[in-house]
Amino acid sequence: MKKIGLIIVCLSGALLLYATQDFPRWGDPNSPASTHVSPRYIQKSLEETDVPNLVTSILADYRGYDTMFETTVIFAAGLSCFILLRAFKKKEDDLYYRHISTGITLHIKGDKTIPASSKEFERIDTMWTPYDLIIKTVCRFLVPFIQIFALYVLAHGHESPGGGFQGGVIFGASFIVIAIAFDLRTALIRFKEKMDGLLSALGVFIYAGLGALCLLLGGNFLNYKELATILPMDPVEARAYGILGVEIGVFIAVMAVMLSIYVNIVSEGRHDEGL
Amino acid sequence: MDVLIHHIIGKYNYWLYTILMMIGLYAMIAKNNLIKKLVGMNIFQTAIILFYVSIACKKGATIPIIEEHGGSVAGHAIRVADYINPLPHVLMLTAIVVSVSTFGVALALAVKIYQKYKTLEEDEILMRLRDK
Amino acid sequence: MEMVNSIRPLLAVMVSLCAVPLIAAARKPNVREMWTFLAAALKFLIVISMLPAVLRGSQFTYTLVEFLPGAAIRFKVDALGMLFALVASSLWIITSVYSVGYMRGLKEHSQTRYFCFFALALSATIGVAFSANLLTLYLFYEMLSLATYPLVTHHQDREARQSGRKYLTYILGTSIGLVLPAMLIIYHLTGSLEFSSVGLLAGHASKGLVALLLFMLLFGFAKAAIMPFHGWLPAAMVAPTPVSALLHAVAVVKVGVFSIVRVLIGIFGTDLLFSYHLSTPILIVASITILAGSLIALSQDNLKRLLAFSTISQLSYIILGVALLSPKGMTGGILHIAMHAFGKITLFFCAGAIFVATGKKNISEMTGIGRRMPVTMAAFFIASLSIIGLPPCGGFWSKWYLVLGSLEANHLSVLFVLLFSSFLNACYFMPIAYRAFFLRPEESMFEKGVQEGPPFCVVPLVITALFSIFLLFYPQPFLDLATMMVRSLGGT
Amino acid sequence: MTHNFPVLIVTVPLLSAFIISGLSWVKKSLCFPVALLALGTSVFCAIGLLFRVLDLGVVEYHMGGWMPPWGIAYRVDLLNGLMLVIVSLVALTNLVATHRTVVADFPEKHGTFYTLYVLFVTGLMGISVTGDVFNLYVLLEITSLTAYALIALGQPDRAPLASLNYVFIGTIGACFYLLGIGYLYIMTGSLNMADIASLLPPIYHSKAVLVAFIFCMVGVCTKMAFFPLHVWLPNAYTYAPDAATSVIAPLMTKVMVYVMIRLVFSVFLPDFSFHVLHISHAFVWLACLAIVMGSLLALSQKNIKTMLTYIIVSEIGYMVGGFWLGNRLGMSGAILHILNDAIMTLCLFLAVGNISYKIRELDFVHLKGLFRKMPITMAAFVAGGLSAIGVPPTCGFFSKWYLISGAIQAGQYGFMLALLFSSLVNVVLFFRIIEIAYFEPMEPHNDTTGLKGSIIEAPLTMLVPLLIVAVSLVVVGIYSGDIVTTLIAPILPKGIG
Repeated sequence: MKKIGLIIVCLSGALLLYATQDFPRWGDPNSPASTHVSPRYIQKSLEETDVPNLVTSILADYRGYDTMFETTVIFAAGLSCFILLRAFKKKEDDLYYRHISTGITLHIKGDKTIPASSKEFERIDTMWTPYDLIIKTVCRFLVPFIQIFALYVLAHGHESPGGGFQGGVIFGASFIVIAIAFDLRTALIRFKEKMDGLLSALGVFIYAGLGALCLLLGGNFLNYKELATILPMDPVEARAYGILGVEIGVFIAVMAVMLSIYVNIVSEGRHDEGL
Repeated sequence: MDVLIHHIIGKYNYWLYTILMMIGLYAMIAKNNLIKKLVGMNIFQTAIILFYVSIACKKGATIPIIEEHGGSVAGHAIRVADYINPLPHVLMLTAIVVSVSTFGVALALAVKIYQKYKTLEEDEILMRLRDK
Repeated sequence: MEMVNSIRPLLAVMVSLCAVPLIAAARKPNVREMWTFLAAALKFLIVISMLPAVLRGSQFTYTLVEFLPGAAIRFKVDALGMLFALVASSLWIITSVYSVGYMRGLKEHSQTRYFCFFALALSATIGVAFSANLLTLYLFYEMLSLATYPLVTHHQDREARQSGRKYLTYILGTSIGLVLPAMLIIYHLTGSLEFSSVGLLAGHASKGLVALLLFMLLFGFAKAAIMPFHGWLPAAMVAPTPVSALLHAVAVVKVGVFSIVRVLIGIFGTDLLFSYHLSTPILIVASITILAGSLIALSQDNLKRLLAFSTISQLSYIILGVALLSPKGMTGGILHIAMHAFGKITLFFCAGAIFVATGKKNISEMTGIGRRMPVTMAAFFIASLSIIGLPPCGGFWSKWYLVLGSLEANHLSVLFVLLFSSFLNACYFMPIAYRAFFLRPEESMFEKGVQEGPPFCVVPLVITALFSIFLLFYPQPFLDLATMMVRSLGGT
Repeated sequence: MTHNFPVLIVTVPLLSAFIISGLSWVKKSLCFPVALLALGTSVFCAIGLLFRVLDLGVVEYHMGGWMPPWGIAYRVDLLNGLMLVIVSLVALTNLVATHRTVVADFPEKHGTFYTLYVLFVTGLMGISVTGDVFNLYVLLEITSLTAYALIALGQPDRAPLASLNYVFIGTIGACFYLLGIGYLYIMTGSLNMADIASLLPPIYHSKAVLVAFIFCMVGVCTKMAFFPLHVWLPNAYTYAPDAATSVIAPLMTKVMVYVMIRLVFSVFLPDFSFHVLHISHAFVWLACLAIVMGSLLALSQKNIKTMLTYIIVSEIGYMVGGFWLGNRLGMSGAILHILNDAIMTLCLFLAVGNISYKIRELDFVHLKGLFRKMPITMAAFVAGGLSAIGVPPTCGFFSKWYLISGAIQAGQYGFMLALLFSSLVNVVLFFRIIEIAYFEPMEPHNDTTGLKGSIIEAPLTMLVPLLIVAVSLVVVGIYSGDIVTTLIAPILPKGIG
């Protein structure tokens, strides 16, 4: 296998390099890629969509249809992880509890539990990690800032690098931070699985729904210009707001899916303990 | 020789990405551990992303965010040469997302396999299957 | 020649096809058989309604779908097709009667399935008879192969499985491996697949290619059981006797031979075969099959296997006749389709009736059976005479024309083959009759007293035997059709 | 409304996928009706679109109102229209036919299953309709990703491993395709198919275009499991759940064949593919190899589903080889075979699905006496088998007819022999199963109580779609002449002889 692999790899590498002979030099401003389609984006985008960040305007408007499916890919990945791993049966292993005031660990065998509402005991993972006040406190402080920053990245996607994907990832990460610093259950109390599932669908639905709304308003699919008929603004501005709308959809979807993938993979689908 | 050096230096981005791609592809084909294969897959995909992003580059141009905002754009035309090509970036945003998603699903599959066989070495799994 | 566009050929094909669901859905055996008879009668009526017009020289055509120019599902009723359809549809009625007697007599299982596929097979047979081009012919040919598979393997035991496997290997293997490519090559060369009276290939192919195609088609239609593709036929004898009768007399082998005749006349054309001297190899192959089949038949003890080898040899008569390329020879060959059918079906009916009544399959066990089943054995004797080609039976006519044809074409070796084979036929049939009737009573293996098979079995075989005799005196419909066909070719 | 058909075909199922996903948390019983409604709408739109294309010629649709090459555009011709009809109809039929299986197999997750199912179909339809090479890549990934998940849900022992294998090879394929279009992008600066096609002719002899072509083709061939890149397919399809196999197997590979045809017709143009490059012979020979090897490998299988997967491998050879014969007959045959093979594979896999729903085991030894137990299912299975063999008047015969005619016209007798060989092997394959199901267990004949082992036929919701598919095998076969003249012949470019 190794030899075959080497041959295949060398062959494809050689082919790829062979073709570069006909390529323009690196960074050549006169290459076809820089002169055929892209100039229009650079010159007209601001005028047509009122968005100075060209990547955002192309992503969400000119090639918004791609991006819709891209979001769908993420959504599909989240669902795939869910359907593959999620096990609704409770784990039948032993449970570990810690007495909060003394720090003594209890190991309970069989299917007995201490109610989750108990103030004296808290459940800990089987792979026991020491209780660390500093990490938890710092995390508590950090999470709001992470989330604010995520919203900023989302909202400022028109003007600077950023947008729904980036913001969504950061926002999702804030929950993952909680899951790591505390434990998975804490994160899941704050962000229920059902809500997660609904939000991920909702996010992509916002995107595609906005496109379909344009369709209903009489334009082509995803033609945000049509939004001007129901919003008090001119068509160019409507495009900018349309882009913002789909970015919000992407944001929600990415955030929810990030968390869903994380939770399902680390807990092997049981949603009780893991990393 | 001169031509070759010229070829390599003038287009070194392609050489770099090709080497990266070969590493990734080799890992995918030849490695025995499933996670290593996955890492190889990621390297492979990253190499392609690098390739695309390098297409976008223009000498002397800046990131594709129009600077003079608010003013009447019609007055002074935006010079194309000032901004790099935004399209490959957009495409690669998609490709990144795709690669992350694939990676996620593949990891989930790896977890499933690990649950079943308690190993991620391909030859061991195949051996166990053959024993059955 | 008058062409009439009529749906009747399609109807003739569809009648039994439509009967299949009715037969399958029928709950009571009597209702089921009523549908069979109804379909058989209707089919026969439709066929015969076209006979007068065909005899007047007109042709019925009907195009179902045209899926490429020159490659349509199209029906055409001409003299040759009419002759075959007449034989098949009339014998279906009789075989149905016989089937009822046989199947009920032996309390066979899955009779509904049996009757369904029987009807399906008949549909395919009529389809072959009426097909206007090679594509349609191929379509129904394959349909027939598949429809007869459950019939051949009716008993569903190990032996049936082996035979079924052999049957399919030979039949489907050759049709897919040889006929299909040959057909496509022909289509590529000529842009058409329609049978014409002058042949399709003339002027389109070199001698080598024509010879190649000829052999692909000659052996490809393995239902004709030309050696070396005859192995399936004796194996298929595991089937219930009515099926064997159907296979031999009505449907399968006749379809094979009919297809070859059609192809020789309609695709290659007599002129082309003549000018390329391609008839000689066909004659050689056919002669070998005739003699070898007869010789093997001599050594058989199982009555049905003997009949099978006899069929193998008799089928090649037909091909031999057509390959003589002389008008008389061709007439004889085509006529033999009908004559052999009536003779052979009687023989099988007799074999089946013996099996139903006594459970015997081997000739050596049949000593003295003539006293026990006089009617059956008398019919057997008459049919044997017909196969050998002696008066007072219809078989005489076809042999007569074949002999005339061989003289006409100056093939004395063929004449020798014909005569020698007739001698051999007599050698394997006459001892049976002798054993049945003329041995002393004390040697008889049976108790005294007449005990025929069930009337459903005996009546049909009497009818077919009488028909064999009748055909000597009144061969007109078949003979007229055969001569018409030959005349339409223009003659060489 | 009618001018929005191209986009509705894709977006209606897409939107409903999200609704189904939401419903799976709220009210599970509504998931199936919504999926049914969505795919039904798709079928309606697809048929409407096909008629529209027949009336008006090529239909264009610009996403977001942006003109190509700046925006993403759909350019629907008859080939797209045909593919859309095939995909949507097969998906809808299978959805109905496998409903019971799905609910039985995934009691808690069938909502999610349907979401993935609908997304998978959305992806396929998107691929079939798009006119943008990068959009095609994204949709390809949606399709693959959902297919990975659907396949991995099967037999718990083997399916995840098979699926992971598919992930690796599929990703390599998709990445190769991505590299190929990257090279095209460097040379032309465009991603729109029609635009690339108009820019390519002056640079036909460039090495980069050649390599782009090679990489696109290798990528697509990997995804369609063209021999010797088929290694992922048999395991993946065998161990997948029945409800998933019977939609993935008929559609996935066929849509990839379509992509190959589309790339040659609309991106690289036939002129380049057949005249500038001299690789059509190589493709045909590879296809012969694929057919022969697929058939031989199928012979050595003991599981009915695995056997069918190898038959798919050889059928891929039919289509690829037929297409690269480079004449009208061969290409018509290849495109017709996309349709026929989709129906045929659907029929076979639905029948197998019914069998496994009742019998649970699919090894040959477990099929004994099946004609008695499940007569209707087996009848449909036989019909599918006959079509695979190529017995008239089933549709398999007619595509074989075109393919062999094309081979004769092109003088590629090797391909003709490979096709005949595969037909003969299929005879053996199917009649082997029929023999087991028909003859065994051996019973003494003359057994009047022949109804031993009462009938345990699958429920009606599974049988009726199966029967419809089986009947359509014959109907499509009979009308294949009309299909070729009205739908397929106009697709083929003028220059093809």
